[in-house]
Amino acid sequence: MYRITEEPLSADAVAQAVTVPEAGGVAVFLGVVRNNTAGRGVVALEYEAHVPMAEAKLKEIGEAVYGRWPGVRQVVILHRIGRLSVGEASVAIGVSAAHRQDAFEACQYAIDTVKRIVPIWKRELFEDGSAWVGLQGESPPPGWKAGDGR
Amino acid sequence: MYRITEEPLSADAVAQAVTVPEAGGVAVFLGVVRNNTAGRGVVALEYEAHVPMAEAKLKEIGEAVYGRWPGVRQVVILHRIGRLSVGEASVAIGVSAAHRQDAFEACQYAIDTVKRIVPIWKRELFEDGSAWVGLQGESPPPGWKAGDGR
Amino acid sequence: MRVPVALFARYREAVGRGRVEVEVAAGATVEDVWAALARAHPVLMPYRPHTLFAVGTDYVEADRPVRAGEEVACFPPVSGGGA
Amino acid sequence: MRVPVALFARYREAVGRGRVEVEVAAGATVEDVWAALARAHPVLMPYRPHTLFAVGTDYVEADRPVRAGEEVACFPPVSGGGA
Repeated sequence: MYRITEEPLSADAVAQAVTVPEAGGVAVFLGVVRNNTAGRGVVALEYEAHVPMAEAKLKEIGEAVYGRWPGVRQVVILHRIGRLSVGEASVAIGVSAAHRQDAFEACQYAIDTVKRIVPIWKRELFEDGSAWVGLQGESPPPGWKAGDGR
Repeated sequence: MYRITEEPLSADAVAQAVTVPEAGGVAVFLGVVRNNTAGRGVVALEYEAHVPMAEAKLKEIGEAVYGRWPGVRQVVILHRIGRLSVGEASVAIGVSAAHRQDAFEACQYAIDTVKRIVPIWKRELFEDGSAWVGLQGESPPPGWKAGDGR
Repeated sequence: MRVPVALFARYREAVGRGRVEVEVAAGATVEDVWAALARAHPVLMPYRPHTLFAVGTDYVEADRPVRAGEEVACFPPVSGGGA
Repeated sequence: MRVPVALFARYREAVGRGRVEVEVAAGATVEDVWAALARAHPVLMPYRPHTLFAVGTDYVEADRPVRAGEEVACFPPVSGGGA
């Protein structure tokens, strides 16, 4: 199950989805909206996705997990979009395996890879403004004017 | 929260218990009753604990986590005892941290240490019998009679 | 040929909508599509160094030719996933 | 002195109950308590090599003296935690 959704995520939903009779260990990761970024108070986050591409990438990640950890039984990766309050989960990953080491490793690989390749963007809403998160500045660099560049 | 309980465990219960506004990552581990051990069909498990000592050891593990991973915000370790069916969780661990790496590492340390030091024992109930799990044989060694030994 | 372009995050906001079309010559590459996009919406120009491109559900390099009927997506580095 | 002994898992089953008492001399160690226990319940004897001991909520070594009023727990290697 690999899905971009506007619905709230829960640990139970992913844990239950990956629990199968031959799996003895279930690792779950939840990415949760924090109340601050580098000390600046965060009120909420807004997530936006290239939905069809994001779901395709989630599926790729899941298939890579099955390939790298043959002991893994089930993988579920869900990512929420829209506006999320502090304490709500933006991403929920569940991995079950016969043995726990595989479940932990695969779950960690999955979240690391989600952050690296899945086309989702977040904007932080502060008490006094907002900013997209990422490598680029919040807006065109100071001094830049339309017509500059090539 | 460090508890030995006869009640069913859930991923949500531990995830919610460790979710705090300053934590961005929550790692959960569930140990689940498998339908087989080395290929022999398991019907259920029975867990027994030295309850006061087990709860003291769970607390020691939680305190060791806070000491080793200063980024960890909350730790919850619950272990169920009594009779559990296939697919039910015997142990549920939740760890929250500002950053996910700490949450994963600490959660893994916690379950590894639970298995090593907490006085809990399990017996596997098969379709055709039962056996305590552990280093010692299922019963006194073959040929042994009362009066042998010292 | 006319090529639909999908924009996300700050690119979408800068342009004011998430989908535009640009006109490029047959045989144009993704880079040519970007150039046409940036000419029509110069606010995007400074973003080029970190821009990612996709066609369909796959990332593509800027030198990939665009075929008729394909949509090109342009977006900033991703930032999903939480902590 | 009389020392209460708590038994768990296969030890409890082998003896038929989870709590017994043994009589040992003042100054006796945990090992002495085990010896008295095994004399009363020889079925336990072969388990000695892997036996763990605790007093209160802490593991103890076999050479630890037992004080009046303390309970000694004897049990096999632990096996909690699931997969």
